[in-house]
Amino acid sequence: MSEQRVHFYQVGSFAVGNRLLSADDRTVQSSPHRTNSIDSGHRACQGCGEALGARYALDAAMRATNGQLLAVNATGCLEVFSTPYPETSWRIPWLHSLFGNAPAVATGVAAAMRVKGRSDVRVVGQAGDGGTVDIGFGTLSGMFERNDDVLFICYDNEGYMNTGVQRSAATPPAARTATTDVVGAEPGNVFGQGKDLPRIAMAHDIPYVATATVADLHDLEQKVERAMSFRGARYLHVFVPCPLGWGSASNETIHLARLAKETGLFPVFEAEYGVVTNVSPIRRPAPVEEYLKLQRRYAHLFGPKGRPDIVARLQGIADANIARYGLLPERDELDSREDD
Amino acid sequence: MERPFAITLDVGTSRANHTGSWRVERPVYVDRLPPCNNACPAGENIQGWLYEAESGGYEAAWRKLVENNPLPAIMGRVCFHPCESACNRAEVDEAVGINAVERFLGDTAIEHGWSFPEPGADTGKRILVVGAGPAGLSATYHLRLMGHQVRLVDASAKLGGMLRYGIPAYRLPRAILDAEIARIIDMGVEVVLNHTVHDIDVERREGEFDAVFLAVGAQLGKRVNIPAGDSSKVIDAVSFLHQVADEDPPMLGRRVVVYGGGDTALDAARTARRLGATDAVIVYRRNRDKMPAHAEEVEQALGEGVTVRWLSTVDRFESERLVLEKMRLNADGFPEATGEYEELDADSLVLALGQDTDLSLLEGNANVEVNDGVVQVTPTMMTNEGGVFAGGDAAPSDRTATVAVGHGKRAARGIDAYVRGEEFASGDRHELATADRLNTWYYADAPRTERPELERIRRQTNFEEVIGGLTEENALFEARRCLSCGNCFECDNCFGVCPDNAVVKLGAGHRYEFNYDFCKGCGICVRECPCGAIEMVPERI
Amino acid sequence: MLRQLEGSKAIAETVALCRPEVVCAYPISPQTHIIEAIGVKVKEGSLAPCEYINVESEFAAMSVSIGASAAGARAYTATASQGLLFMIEAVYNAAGLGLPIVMTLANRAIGAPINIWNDHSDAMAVRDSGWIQLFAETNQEAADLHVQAFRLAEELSVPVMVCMDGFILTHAVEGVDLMDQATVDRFLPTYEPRQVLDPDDPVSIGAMVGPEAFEEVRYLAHLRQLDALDYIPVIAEEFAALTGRASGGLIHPYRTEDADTVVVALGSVLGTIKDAVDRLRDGGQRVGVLGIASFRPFPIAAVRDALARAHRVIVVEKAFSLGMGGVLATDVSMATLGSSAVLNTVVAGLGGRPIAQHSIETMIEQAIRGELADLTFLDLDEGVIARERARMARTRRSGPFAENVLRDISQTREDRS
Amino acid sequence: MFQVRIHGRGGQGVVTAAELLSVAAFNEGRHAQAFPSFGSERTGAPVVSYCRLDDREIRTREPVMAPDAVIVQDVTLIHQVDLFGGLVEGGYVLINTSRTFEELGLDDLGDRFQSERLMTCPATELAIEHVGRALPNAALLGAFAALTRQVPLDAIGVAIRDRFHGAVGERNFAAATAAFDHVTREMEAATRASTT
Repeated sequence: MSEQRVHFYQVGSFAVGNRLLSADDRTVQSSPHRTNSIDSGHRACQGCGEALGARYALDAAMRATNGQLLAVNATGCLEVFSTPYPETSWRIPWLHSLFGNAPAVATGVAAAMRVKGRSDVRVVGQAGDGGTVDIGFGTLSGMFERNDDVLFICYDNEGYMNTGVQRSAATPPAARTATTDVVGAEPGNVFGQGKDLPRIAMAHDIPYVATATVADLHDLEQKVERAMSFRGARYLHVFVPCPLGWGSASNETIHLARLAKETGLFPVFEAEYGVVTNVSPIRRPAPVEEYLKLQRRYAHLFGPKGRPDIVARLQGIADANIARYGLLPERDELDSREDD
Repeated sequence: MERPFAITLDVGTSRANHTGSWRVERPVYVDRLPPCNNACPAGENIQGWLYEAESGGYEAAWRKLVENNPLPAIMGRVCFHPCESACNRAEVDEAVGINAVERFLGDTAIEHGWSFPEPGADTGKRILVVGAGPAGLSATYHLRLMGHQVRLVDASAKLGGMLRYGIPAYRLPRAILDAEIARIIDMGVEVVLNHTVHDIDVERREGEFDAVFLAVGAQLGKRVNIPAGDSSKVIDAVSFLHQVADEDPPMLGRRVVVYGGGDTALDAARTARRLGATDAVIVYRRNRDKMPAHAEEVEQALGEGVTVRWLSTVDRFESERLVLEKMRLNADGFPEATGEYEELDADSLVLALGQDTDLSLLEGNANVEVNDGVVQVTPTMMTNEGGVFAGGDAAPSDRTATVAVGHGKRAARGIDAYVRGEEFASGDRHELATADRLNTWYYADAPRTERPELERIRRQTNFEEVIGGLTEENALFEARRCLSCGNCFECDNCFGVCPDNAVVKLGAGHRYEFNYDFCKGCGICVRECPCGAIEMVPERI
Repeated sequence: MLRQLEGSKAIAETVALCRPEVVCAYPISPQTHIIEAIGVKVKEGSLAPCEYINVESEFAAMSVSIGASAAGARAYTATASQGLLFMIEAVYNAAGLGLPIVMTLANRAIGAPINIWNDHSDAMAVRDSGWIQLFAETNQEAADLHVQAFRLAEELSVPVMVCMDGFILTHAVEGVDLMDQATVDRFLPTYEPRQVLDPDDPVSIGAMVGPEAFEEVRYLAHLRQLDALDYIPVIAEEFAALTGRASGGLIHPYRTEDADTVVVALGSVLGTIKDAVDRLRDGGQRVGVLGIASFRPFPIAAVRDALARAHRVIVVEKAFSLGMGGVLATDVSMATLGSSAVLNTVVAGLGGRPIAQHSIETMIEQAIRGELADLTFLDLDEGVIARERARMARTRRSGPFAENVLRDISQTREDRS
Repeated sequence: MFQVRIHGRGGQGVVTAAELLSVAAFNEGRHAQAFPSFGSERTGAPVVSYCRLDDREIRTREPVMAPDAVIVQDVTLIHQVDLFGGLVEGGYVLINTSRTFEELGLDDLGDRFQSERLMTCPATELAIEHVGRALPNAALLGAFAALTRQVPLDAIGVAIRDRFHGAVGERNFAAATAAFDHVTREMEAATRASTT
């Protein structure tokens, strides 16, 4: 939850802007002078959450670093749709090397800056969930373990979308992907697998780990800002819905991200040096169905041949998250927070 | 620096790639009609003036408000605010306290002495307004703004009509009433008081008026035939309240029964309490759910010690003894007599059974059509007689002050068109900004601010105003609870949520526009617009 | 200063003189002594400013180097064998991006069967990656090549791999004339990148290039390799003028002027071959040696000239392409195309198998007599091969032949003793 | 060219011995090449190192297959490893032991090689005495210098001191000197025995 205090105004800090706030308190995205780190003309799908998340995060990082930012990108949708020759959408210095090595490349860039005494120049590494939790995991863990001065951002859309929607270790149970089809007794991705990277990152005791979604811009930007206040390895896991891979309407991207958080399926929190320091409480609790039903990848769970048993298991996952992170605080506690 | 071919690219070059060609639907900014505006009988642009108030621009807000209604301090007290009933915010938490903000703006305007804009350039047209109640005052105001000359005549000694003679001072302090009326009169109005118009045609001809607006109100209390002893004190509520307003209250005794279930009945009962009645009992033939009076009025009355005999009719009134017949509701909800009777001690009986309009001044005119005791009018409030307009309680409608104010405005527009020899054309109404168009997630949680109420004990003994005003802080808070339904309030959401950076921010007050070169038509801006001010329309393919 | 020291140490000392700014490595035999020694220098502060990064894999090592180089830092790493294969994706990437990284490859065989000893299979595996591959004959040359490699890499914006035989060179203690800092500085200017990540001049590096331009990109990379063919001799000459040492260059001919038979080889085996050639010369044979110093780019014209007089060319190589034959020999055959020279391929020294001077001499004599097969495996134990093939023919579940061979050889030894 | 093969076990300083020998020769202005038997042997396993000494450039990279001298640091290897394989006619053998060739069961060596070039030296004992640790390599280098006269003892000393600084270097050199003296005495005794 944003620590920024907003004098009550219509949309508080939920919307992108707020005409009555001072410029300093507004989101970077509300400014016509934002960097537009990733600019128009990119070839992302309609309603792409990753394009959005990347602009949000990098523009915030650009503000936090006063424009002294270098970005390293893993292979994936973000890379492919942003830099097909002869056009690039990036407005910041940007380097793409490989799928699995973005964290290490970022380490190298950071090392170069350190050796050149450019402590003002900061480095961001970024990848999708495949490049982070799967193929890039080794280099990421190495980067964490050495506490290299890199903010690594994972744009998590829960699968290999660039290659045609295959399962990754971030694909949730029951979700349909091209490699976890909705056939057999346990349709979709199996339960009991997958990798919770934010928690793994925390286990490295790095200075800062946070999760965020494209549905709460103030929160996301504040986390980028916070991340940039640390030296050393930092990790930001941003939830970015994918209309193509999830079979959702292109206009539902942000709504889905919001529901993922409000159902408890995607806990939004911050941790410093391995300890959770802050969680974003659920504001309007919603059952998982509300989230699942908007996505074709879960269509097999509903309708006449639906699988309420599987939906219940997914609700169980959400409930476990709610319990683990305390996502549903006592109402009066929530109220006092709002009063701030 | 010589850069490697193809693998290294100059920044921002993708702007050459116009992804707008992918689009099959395009987002378009729209203004939708907010439900409050839609519900306001006076046609106020409520969302519009709340928007100004949100930023503390109270004068701008007031000016936007009085574009449609010149009596905000009054309406902020007496209006039964259908706007709030329609308010979409009720779906989030509670309706915005529009009425309270209106009163705040009205009071602030009086406090600061803000005046109306200069009247328009003189058109040379002369308009007669008959009746200085809310309809007449409203018409006068609008006509003056349009540059017409107005003669305002009224049979009473003071201006205000039912605002003064029908609404007790504890609901509408006289200083407020006088101040807002004075502001209208200060626009240059010829006022003629204590003047009863007996024949409208004569009056119009002799005064060489180009048009006439009849706003004579409904001043006649309805009477029913209730057998009553000679000594029994029976009075109609309209007369009762009028006499109180003239500071000549009738002697009703300690036990007062009011017969009827409308707001007037409540006004009468509450007034009686203030005049010293220990028992103020309302007799009403149906139950509370069916009572036409506004719930908050009922609540306040009960709070002041007024009691109600539900499902009862007055059968007869015999020397300090009222005989009531018990009623029951049939399957259709209509009351039926039961044949059971009970008695009630009473010193006087006040009849609040409705009002009629005195239309004797039209008797000489065959063209003006009168049905059910009210004048039939067109949408611009014109009767069948050219140049003769009617409104307020004299025309068919809900008989509220706000409706009357709205009639005054519409009549003024109609009159203006008439005297110019034109047809009045109202603009196209925007599509209604219904709740389903909104994305209420974005609005901060904020329960409404209640206005303070006068302590109960003081309400039973004097005519001090019962409902207080909002402090500035509260008014600001309340204004900011407005969802701005259907109208962009520049929250930057569309600008921020576009994955293709295809929204252009035009600067404060100028909203946004789409850059269709890059908009892929994903529709996120529409889905995430809090107030529903964007819609998708199919591209022509 | 001439010093008697281990090859790895000589490399570490020399690399340090080149003022690398980021050194990143993951340990693998036989490269370890190099990176250990550089690590000490960074830690003690004698190599500064320099960031030394211990990474979790070779893949990360090359990736860190990529990032550092793209950000404008002089980057160095070292690896061998499996490590090179583990980083191979990044190896190609570094070349594709034109990043002037210098890497020492302590040549070692590739498993399975796992084998830590020297051959050239690893270098051959990245032959087509776009890296310049220089082969050192001695530790002196290996050290010198590193200085030239940085110059070459940064001048052409292309990565350079200095290949030196694992253990045979890396672990050999011999005399090496180490350069001094001033001389290195005179030869190697400060790194001025051709492209760099810079907040003040942002670019996107590493675009996705489709069919419309990929071929051009590749061809341009090829041209850059051809440019290197021109440039390598230039800097070798400059280096020679500065140090008096003929390290580097494209090729190293030895007694080829009047040679009927020329043996072509890469790396440290050239010394042994030279001794053999001297012996044969003493016996009246007109034999010469051609060392290939630059394997990629392959100096086809220089090789053609050097072999113009030869009637017989014997390519001795420590790697081969399974199912085909010699790798270096294939390249050499392109240089001898059209000539009447007979070409023999001799595969030797795989997995650290010692290459004896005696075997070389015997092989050359056989070749001269026309008795050498087109593709010969030096000192191959034919008996083991025959027995294992027979066994495999007999038994369906014959097991992994690597282990069978080991069992067979130890059995044979016991039988003999 | 003079080629040396040193046998020992991992951890006994076999590789260092070859290196020191090469440095000693280098310090004398000679060409030298030292290298280990490249392997992944661990402490205790049999290991071999080599050293070539020459007055001209050493180009060959083949393992030493026909050594001019064999140094055995650990006699327990005698029946495990072919210690004397390839040793040239007239080659030297230096064994770290306080026993005799006969006691070691190596009497037949005298038949194959020149007996005055077969030498034992209690290098481990000397190391314990002078260095305080059972590391016989420095002592054996002293013995080697005395036996083969390929490098002077002083050059060995420079190499040792270059490698081991301060007291450690001095103690190692003391061990080397003691071994040198021991071998010199043994050789003089043998000479006296043969001439009488």
